[in-house]
Amino acid sequence: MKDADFQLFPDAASTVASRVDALFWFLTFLTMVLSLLIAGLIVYFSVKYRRSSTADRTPYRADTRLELIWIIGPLPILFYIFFWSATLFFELRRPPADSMQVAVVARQWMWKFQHPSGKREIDVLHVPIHRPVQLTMISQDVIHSFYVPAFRVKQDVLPGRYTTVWFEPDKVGEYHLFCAEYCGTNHSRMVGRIVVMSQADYEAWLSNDTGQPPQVAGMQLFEKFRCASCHGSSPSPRYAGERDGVRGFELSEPGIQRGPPLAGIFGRDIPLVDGRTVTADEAYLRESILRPQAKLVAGFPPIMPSYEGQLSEENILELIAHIKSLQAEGGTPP
Amino acid sequence: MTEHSSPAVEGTPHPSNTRTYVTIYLLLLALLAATVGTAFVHLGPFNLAAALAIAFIKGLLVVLYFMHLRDAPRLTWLVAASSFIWLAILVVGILTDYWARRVFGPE
Amino acid sequence: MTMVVDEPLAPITAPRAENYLNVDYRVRSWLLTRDHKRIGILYLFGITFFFCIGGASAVLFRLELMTPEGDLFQSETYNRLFTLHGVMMVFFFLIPAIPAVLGNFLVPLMVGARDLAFPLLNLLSWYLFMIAGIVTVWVMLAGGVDTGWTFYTPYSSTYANTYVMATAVAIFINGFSSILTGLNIIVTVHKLRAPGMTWFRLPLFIWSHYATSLIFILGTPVIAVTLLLVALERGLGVGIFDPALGGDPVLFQHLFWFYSHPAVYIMVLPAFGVISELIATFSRNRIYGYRFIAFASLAIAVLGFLVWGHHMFVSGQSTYAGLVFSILSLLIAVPSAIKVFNWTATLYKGRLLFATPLLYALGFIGLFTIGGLTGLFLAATAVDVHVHDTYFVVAHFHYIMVGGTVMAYLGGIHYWWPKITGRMYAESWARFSAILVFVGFNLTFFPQFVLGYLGMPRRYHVYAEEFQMLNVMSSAGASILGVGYLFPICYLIWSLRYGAKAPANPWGATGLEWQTVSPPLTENFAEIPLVTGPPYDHPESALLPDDHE
Amino acid sequence: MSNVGGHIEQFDSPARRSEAVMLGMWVFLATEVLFFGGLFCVYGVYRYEYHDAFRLGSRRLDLWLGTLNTFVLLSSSLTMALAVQAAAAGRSRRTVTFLLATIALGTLFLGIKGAEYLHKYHDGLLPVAGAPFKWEGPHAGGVHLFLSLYVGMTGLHALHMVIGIGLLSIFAWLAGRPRWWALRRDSFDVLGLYWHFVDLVWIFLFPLLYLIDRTP
Repeated sequence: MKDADFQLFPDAASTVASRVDALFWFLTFLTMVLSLLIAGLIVYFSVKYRRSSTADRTPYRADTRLELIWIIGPLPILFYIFFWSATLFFELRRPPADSMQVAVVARQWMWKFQHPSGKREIDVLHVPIHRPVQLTMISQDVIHSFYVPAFRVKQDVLPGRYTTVWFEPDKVGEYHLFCAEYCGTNHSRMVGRIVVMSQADYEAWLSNDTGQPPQVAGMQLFEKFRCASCHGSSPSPRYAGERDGVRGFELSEPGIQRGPPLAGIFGRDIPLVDGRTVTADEAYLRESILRPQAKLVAGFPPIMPSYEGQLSEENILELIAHIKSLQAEGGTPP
Repeated sequence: MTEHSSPAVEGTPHPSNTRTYVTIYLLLLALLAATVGTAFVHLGPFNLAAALAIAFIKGLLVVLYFMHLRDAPRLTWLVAASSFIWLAILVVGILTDYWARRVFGPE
Repeated sequence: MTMVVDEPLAPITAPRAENYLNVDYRVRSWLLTRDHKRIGILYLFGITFFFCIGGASAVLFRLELMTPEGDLFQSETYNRLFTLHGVMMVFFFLIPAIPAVLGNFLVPLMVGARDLAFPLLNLLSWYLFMIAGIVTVWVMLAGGVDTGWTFYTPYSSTYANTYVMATAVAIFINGFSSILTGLNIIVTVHKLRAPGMTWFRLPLFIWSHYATSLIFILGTPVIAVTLLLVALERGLGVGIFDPALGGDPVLFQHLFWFYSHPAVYIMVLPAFGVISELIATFSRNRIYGYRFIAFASLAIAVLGFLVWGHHMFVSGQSTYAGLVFSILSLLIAVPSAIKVFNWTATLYKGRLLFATPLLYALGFIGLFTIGGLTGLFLAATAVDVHVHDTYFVVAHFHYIMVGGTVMAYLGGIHYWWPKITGRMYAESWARFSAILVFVGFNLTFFPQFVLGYLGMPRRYHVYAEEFQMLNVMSSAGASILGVGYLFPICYLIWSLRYGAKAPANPWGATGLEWQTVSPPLTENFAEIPLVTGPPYDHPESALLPDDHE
Repeated sequence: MSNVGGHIEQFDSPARRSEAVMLGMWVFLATEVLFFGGLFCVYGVYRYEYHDAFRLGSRRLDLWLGTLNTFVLLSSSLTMALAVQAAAAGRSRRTVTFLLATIALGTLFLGIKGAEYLHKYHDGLLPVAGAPFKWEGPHAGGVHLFLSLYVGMTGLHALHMVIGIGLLSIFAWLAGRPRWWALRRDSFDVLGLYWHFVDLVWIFLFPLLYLIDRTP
């Protein structure tokens, strides 16, 4: 966000920006060509066939071949645009596996970020250059939309459900962050900055870190709510396959294991009571904390109370960070 | 209130006589019993299919006989059919999003 | 339904008064009229009034946007202004304008009928429209609504503390006004065509209004029930879209856009009908590809219902559903392309007379081409991620709505003014204002394309400094456009008193409405005409009729 | 509406007028199909998302009151059809008796529906503002949504019933007057279409709301 000098085209500061611009310029070129063609024909016909002119007007019949040309003609161009855009859209929607995880909580008229190191920021996000960053976002009230024009990325932030967006900055600098979905009185003031720094500067900036990593805060919450009393701490659960029609886990210490063991559960396929399996991603973990009976794990009694109202969105994100970290000590990562 | 009869209004054909209406009515009651009955039998996903099928048959009976679609011009058939087709576009169009979210995950 | 009580089918005995305007001057005769022509004029007053309110709010916030800081209004006021602009323009001008004013007046005349199928329902439609409009104006005066014309939940249902419910009820009532207009047009075109008027002899104005009426009938109820659910959630606490209960705000968007995208085709299809008439008349040529344009209207009406998901590429809709909507949205460009190419082909070997209606029509074709093609940017998912909810989208739909529908509406008003009022308008003033509108429009909205790609979001009261220059250009253009719209109101009213008497067919046009006197008799035709030849049968047309006509 | 502005008869025969009136009514019913369709679509999405909650919520509805109501409404459809037939045959007294029977059955339906709402209110399962919503079991959010949909859909249907009963009463009163009787009999067909449509909506509402899963 340089000083307010006048520009006609946004800076491109992420790996995907230049490719989106390429598709944009192709469409602009297509629009210009067709508009000039139509406008040119109109001007030419207007001059040539004005009422007072004596141009040649021998009668002629409509030629259906011409009609077929402008019905069938556009189709290949449209499909070409579709496939070009679809491949780009897939890339925009698939975050790389090794991307830096940042948690985002949006609420009426501010953005709250939390780095993997636990450092919290409001309305400003510092990120290192040439490192993919994945944002897991949720809203505490209405729909907002995380929009960084310079990175050509945008994703609505919904209440009640995680949405993700990713980008990999490739130019150092400060870039606008806007809220793009109308969210009330100060919608236009819910803006911020994304500061892209070199790797060294980013480490230096992080070093005077005051916050504690989310998994540590998560572990404190895990103990405060005595989750271990049901979920136990048995490390590596092995998937026991079918047994008397119910698929479940082999339990290392029978008896205390009233809830499914959480070590190594993140990203694994969980068999449910009604026979479906679901992957234990952030959305499933969040839903199971707030509405435990929604998707019951096979082989375990539905006795978990709901923690709705007792945990803020930040707490839930910390608990999930803790559950993800469990798998690091316990079993092999998925 | 004196009973005054005058010639039937031509242009609104009414071939169905009372006996047809009563038989359709009894058929509808039978289907009502059927739909309530199938609700007690555990058929898994087919419960919904059965309930909708029976309801569709009952609906068809009401529309064809009670609403005289049977002897109405083809244009009326088109109007009735297109309303249900658009309802299907709405329901199927929206459910594809929810189905795709479940099958292909959050991305 | 309304129970119709009227006297037996009395033969016409008394000698008819001269025309539908001077047959009766009492206010009662206007407020209780069943004459489709008078109802069209009643709608003209309502439409113009609501357009002025929408336009005034636009001028106000264009003034505000001259500066990056929000220094003219507070944010609350700014949000109410752009919501008022959206609601007034979409629901009380663009959707009813051409179908209710020109459509009501001309559909019976063009098909050769004495009146629409259900005159009483037509009057009820006008009353519902006025009640809904006045409730919305009362809401504006009482405190306004600040949710945007899209009413996205959970802001509209839970967090907004403005008059959302009253506005939702007003739009609900207005929905019935649209339904009644659509119902009237469909039944009239099916059941009241003159003898010999087959479907392929109908003017393309009728085809486009028939397609529009299909959307009225099949789309409007869905937004009625959606807004009813929002009103239920606000009023009775019956939580349907409430995220706390597990309700999905994206489901509201699905239901909203299922109607609201076909609604944009409700706004532009009647404009296509007007343009087909203008191009044919002022080039003294048959329409090139009459059947292709007719079926293109129906194709747009049907395909229009399959593409709504392109409004939700980044709103949490799944990627694969997004791609399905993307390809369908790209394909809907084909019927529009057919129309534009056929109109341009109609000019070939024509005898072009550059009266005001043709200026508006040619302006329409150029601007609609740009508007339509920028739609491809929004249908292409990758680019839409960047430009969604920015000024690029604002520019896109204003190119089609203002550059297209308003231009066609003005062209149509000028073209049929002699038939409606029996007076000719001042040609020189009209041409000047048409050019002024064209220039003002482009200066207002072309900078917004650039602003959009730069990343300025929609509905922003305060914006970053580097966007100021383009916003000032846009505001300057808006002032020219505003002035350009004032001219027609002046010289058209002036023509009512001082305009030259209009003959039955001032433009030498084909079509049944030009075969009766101007202004027409109350019963339209002395006796119902018999249609023999093909449509747009200009004797000096270089394009010969199709062989199977 | 007196003869203002010189009303012109635009149809060339009463038969053509009746055809137009019937086409107009069917087009109006298409809008009603999509009006209720919006609600059925919300039902479909939420049933797909919260299947267990819908199953639990559906079991708390009074099955036998619902079945009785469906029987009542089907019977009212029969009496309506016979009323329309009688009107077409020009027998005014028979028309009035069947219209009154339809009104009676319709009012009975609304009475049963009112009883159901009251019963739900006492159980604390009526999710309208002010009414306490008590649900201890699992899937509280989903059940709340189901019952909101139940109130929304049956409430809208009941509103259409009230409008229908109002129209039936007007027609029953008019059918008794000879002057009007000679004139407009296609209005009966229109009324019949409306009533049968309201019955058609209930035919789909009943299984979808009440019969999701009644296995013991």
